[in-house]
Amino acid sequence: MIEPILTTRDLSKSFGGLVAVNNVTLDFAPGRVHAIIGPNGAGKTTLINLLSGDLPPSGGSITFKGRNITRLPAFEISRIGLGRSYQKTNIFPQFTCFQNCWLGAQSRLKTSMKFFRPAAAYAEVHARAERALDLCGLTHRRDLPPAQISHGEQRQLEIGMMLATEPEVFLLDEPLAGMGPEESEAVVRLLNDLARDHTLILIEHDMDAVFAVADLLTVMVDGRVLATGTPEEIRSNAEVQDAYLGSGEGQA
Amino acid sequence: MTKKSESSRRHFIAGVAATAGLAAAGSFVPTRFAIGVAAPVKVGILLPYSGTYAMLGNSITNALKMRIDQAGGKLGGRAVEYVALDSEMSVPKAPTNTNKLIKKEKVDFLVGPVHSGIAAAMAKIVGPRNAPIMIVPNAGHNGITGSLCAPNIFRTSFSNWQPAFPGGKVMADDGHKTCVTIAWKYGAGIQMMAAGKENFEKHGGKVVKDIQVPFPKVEFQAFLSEIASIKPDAVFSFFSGGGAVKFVKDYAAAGLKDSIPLYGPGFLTEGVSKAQGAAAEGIKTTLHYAANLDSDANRKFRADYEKAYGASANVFSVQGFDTGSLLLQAMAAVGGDTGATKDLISVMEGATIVDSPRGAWKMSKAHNPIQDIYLRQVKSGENLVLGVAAKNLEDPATGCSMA
Amino acid sequence: MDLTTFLIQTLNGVQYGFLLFLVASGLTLIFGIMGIINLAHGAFYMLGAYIVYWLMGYTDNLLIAVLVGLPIMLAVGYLIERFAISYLYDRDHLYQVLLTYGLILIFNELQKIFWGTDFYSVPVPSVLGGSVTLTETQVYPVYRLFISLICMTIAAGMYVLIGRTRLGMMIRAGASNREMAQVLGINIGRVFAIVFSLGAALAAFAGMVGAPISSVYPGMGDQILIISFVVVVIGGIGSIKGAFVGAMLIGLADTFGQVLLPDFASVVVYAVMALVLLWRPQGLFGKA
Amino acid sequence: MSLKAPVTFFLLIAVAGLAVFPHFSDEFYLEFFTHLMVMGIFAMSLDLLIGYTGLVSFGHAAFFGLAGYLLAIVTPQDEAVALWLSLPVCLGGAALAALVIGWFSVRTSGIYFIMITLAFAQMLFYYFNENEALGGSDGIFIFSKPFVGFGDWQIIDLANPTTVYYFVLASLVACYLLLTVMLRAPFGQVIQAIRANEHRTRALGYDTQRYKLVAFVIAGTMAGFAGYLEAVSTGIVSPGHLHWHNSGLVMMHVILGGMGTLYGPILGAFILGLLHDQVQEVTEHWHLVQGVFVIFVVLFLPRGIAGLVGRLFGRPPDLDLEENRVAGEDGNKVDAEPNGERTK
Repeated sequence: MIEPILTTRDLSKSFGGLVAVNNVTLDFAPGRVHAIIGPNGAGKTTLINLLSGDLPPSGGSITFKGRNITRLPAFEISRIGLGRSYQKTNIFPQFTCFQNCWLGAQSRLKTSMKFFRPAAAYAEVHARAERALDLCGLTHRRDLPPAQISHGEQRQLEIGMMLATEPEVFLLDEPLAGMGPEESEAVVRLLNDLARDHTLILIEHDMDAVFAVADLLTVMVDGRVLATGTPEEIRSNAEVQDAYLGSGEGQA
Repeated sequence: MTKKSESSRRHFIAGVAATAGLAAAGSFVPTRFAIGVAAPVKVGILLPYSGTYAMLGNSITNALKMRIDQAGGKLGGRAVEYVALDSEMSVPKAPTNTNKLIKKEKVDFLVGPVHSGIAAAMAKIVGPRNAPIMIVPNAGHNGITGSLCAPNIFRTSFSNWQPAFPGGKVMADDGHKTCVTIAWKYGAGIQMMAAGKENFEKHGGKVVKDIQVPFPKVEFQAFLSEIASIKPDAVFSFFSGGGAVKFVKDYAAAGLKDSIPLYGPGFLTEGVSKAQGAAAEGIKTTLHYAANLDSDANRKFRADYEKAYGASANVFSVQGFDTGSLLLQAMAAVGGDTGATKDLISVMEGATIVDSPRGAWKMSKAHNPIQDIYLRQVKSGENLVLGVAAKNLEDPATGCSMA
Repeated sequence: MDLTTFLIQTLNGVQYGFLLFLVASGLTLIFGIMGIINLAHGAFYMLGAYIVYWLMGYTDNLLIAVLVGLPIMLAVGYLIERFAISYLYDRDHLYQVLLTYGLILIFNELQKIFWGTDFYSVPVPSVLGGSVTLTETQVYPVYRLFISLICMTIAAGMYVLIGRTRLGMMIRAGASNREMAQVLGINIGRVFAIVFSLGAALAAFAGMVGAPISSVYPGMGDQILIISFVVVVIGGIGSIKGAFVGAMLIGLADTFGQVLLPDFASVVVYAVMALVLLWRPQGLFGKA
Repeated sequence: MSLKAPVTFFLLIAVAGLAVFPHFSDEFYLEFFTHLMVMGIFAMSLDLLIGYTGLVSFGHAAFFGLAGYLLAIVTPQDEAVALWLSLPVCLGGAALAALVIGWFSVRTSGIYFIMITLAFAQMLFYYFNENEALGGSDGIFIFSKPFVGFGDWQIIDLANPTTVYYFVLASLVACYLLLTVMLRAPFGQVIQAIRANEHRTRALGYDTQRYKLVAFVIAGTMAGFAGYLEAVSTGIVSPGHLHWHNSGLVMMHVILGGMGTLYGPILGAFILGLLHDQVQEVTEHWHLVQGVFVIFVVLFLPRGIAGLVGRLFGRPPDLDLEENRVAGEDGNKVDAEPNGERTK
């Protein structure tokens, strides 16, 4: 077994009386695509929010490359190499696609407390942003504001911004949500490309896509981990069949 | 309020147009008012016409105009044009407003203000220029005719020291040994309380506590309880406007009025005694004016004012009225030549206002009235005179180089 | 400070707190439910005082004056909401700040035009004109106690209105999720108009019943405005309970601050507010 | 995010106009325009917060007044103090105050941010209002203008109104350029991103609190600079300079002029100032006119006068919170929620 890059131990999050994530203990291996599936309300997005620092956990711990990052704020987590994309498109509406990626790319400067040299003069940022834009397939939309591109393209831009931050671990919250089949296909290709030298943690409802890209699957129900295993193991797991695949397949 | 001078508007627009490059520079003729004796005398007025102290501004302006109208509406034979600006009681706006009157409207006289911070700002601009002549119709800050005094700055009202100082003796004469002073923590409050205290202690009294209320707070309950627990023989107090109304009413409502008599400079009940109602009855104050002063000048003034503006005259209108008298005297003496600043100043310096509703007074070397301070008492909502608390009282003018 | 003085000052603080709550309750209602920063609240307070003064010229009865005055202010509030505020719900707060600042300027001028610049007073109703003896020198006016009673009634009334009635249910639905409320068939526009008129009327009501002790003068609204914002923010925006606790806190802090720290008297309340916000950035009872 | 050609052209004309203005102006308008340019700097500094970072500060006058008071404090009664000495002290003081106030304030957002900045400004206001040693509510004089020069050699004479005018004009241009450069630099990109979507900016790896704090300090320092210039040109500073009415006034300049543009606030200061100048002489009901004007602009020109200019040039303004939301049903509102709290 390879040393996991990201681990959670007894990770919990409750909102008032509602326990959204309940004692989740998971290991995420480097270089793998690890998908988290489960019915709506299973706590998948909350888990991602805990990993990305968007929400503080109520209990348990998160370790990234041996470092305890449980209480780190979101921006620190991003800076050490965990990037995330959002389920609901979360971009900068008044900037162009390129500028959106630019902001992601600029965040990798040691600091942006730079007041005089024009941002445009930072060649490495420029290159990173262009690369991200290219990777997510939006070069042809470079100078359009998000309002003028399709919904699927906005989803691609969402991923592009994350790419621009050049993370080691990608936290992807339903990257395919609301995409047409062609766009989906392109994004799945992109995910497969990324998977070659990155760690991907993925929430997705599109089961075909999940089985096409994931190395490992974790099934969550009611905030708990029901099972973790390879796609085959999960497919044949009776409990999963019962709790999820059997009843709630219609999600995708 | 103001009549806009056409020529200066044109001046401004021309300036802008030239700036925008729309008008050839050569087509612009710089305006220099050719003030012949026939041109009207410009009187610039900077007083509050909005907010809490608007009543003061209106009273002063009304009476000033009334006085000049009564004398035929002319100053030294020339018609008068008033340029009145709302000071908004704002010190930050004071430099611009003052500059506007002096440099844009090019007024010959500057009348104002009520607020002593604004007075200081005006004096700062007017003083070094030695022009125009500025007449302060209210603001009582000691410094205006003290450390800030200047040849071209006159005051027709009072210094904070004046109406407060005799109050100390009044309390001592009434047999009080201890007293608490209470006033807003700002220039006028502090200076008046200090003056009252000075004289009270000179006559054997003792100020046991000096309460300073944050300005312009009007919630007095905690202080009243404090006074009740100290139980002094008397309370010496200064508030004005809405604060005065509320303080006097709260003082009575707290049951203190009968056990601990209230004294103060007359502003405590001046112009607001009707609103204070029964709560003000019997309060003794000292001021340079009282409604029922027994003189023809006062009776006529009150009747005229009531007739013209449908309101009772008060000390502020008296100050405005006397400002008018001073202008009339000075302009008559120089035959309407507003350019004769030196002569105007020397006339004003030596001026005695004989027919003032407050009784005759004369200008001190520091340019502040030397005047009688009356002891008054509120009866049926009127400030009625009991006697003279100090005869021909002159401000010490501390720090004034002219005195 | 001996015990008697302490108790009396506590009474003063609590009583001042009640006065503050009376003004702040309408503010927090508008603030919390509609998300509108209403700087004109002080102007409504002032209008209430002037209207009562004006009506007292026709009837010597404060109760009648208040009963006639309130519908006027409800109407004023309704019209302002319909013709100005309702365009701002989707806008940033600063537009609301600015628009209601404009309203202050207009109302202050209208006050000057209609009622002049003089100081007026409204007599305390004779039934409530008495006083309670506290110490041998100090008595306490019954009318002030009466105001405290009114405040408690208002607090209870608002609690019931928001928590127990159908209108309250609609108001809460509208506050928490406007789209959802609309889907449920609640006419949000009308609910907001009602809330705003209620808030305006509450401010005016505070000015009306407060008039006998505050007296009536230009600029009176500006003085009360900022302090009521402090109360609302300390309590947590939109929380009636918070406004109540905040008002008490400020009433007491201000009273004791003046007595114990006279040199910093006016800074105390703002320091309290800053401390509370540091501890709980959303106020004492605000939702995070 | 960059200047468009027509605006640049317009600005050059305006600067040229201002540069030749003293030649045609009378004394009053010379000093009045000096004041308006100072207000322009003040408004621009607030716009850095409101229009670019999305921080609605309602206590900006605190820094304006504080710097003025500091100048009054360091200026002895009978001799001039060097500009090289007094300016850093005043700016440093304003910056320090902004650092402290900002450190507390940027933790809150929405209405709470508005109110906490107001609370701090009120504290400073009352401090000066009741400090009799500093003139209390009347304010305090600055007796001699700062000395600009070395030894006995005076470079420029700040006692001369025309000199002050040009000094302020140069300062205005310098502040404008400084902000323009800053907004194009990485720092400027980040604060504009914060205004657009703070949550996302944080998720991208920016410590948004720190950027907001730095923006607050820069804005506070620049407001202090404006206050310094005002104190130099008028020679007086009072608690009124720190009053919330002054904070409200400068906010009005920003919004009426058009936030999110640097020239908008300057335009706002000039238009409102000149309107006041003209209306004041026709009627005593200036406040009524002002109130109606404000409401009109809020209701009908939400992007201010600069927005109107932008519309005339047929282009949408660079930043817009209202209309450019992401299309589509999943469009994420980045604007403040009705209850004023942004997504944490």
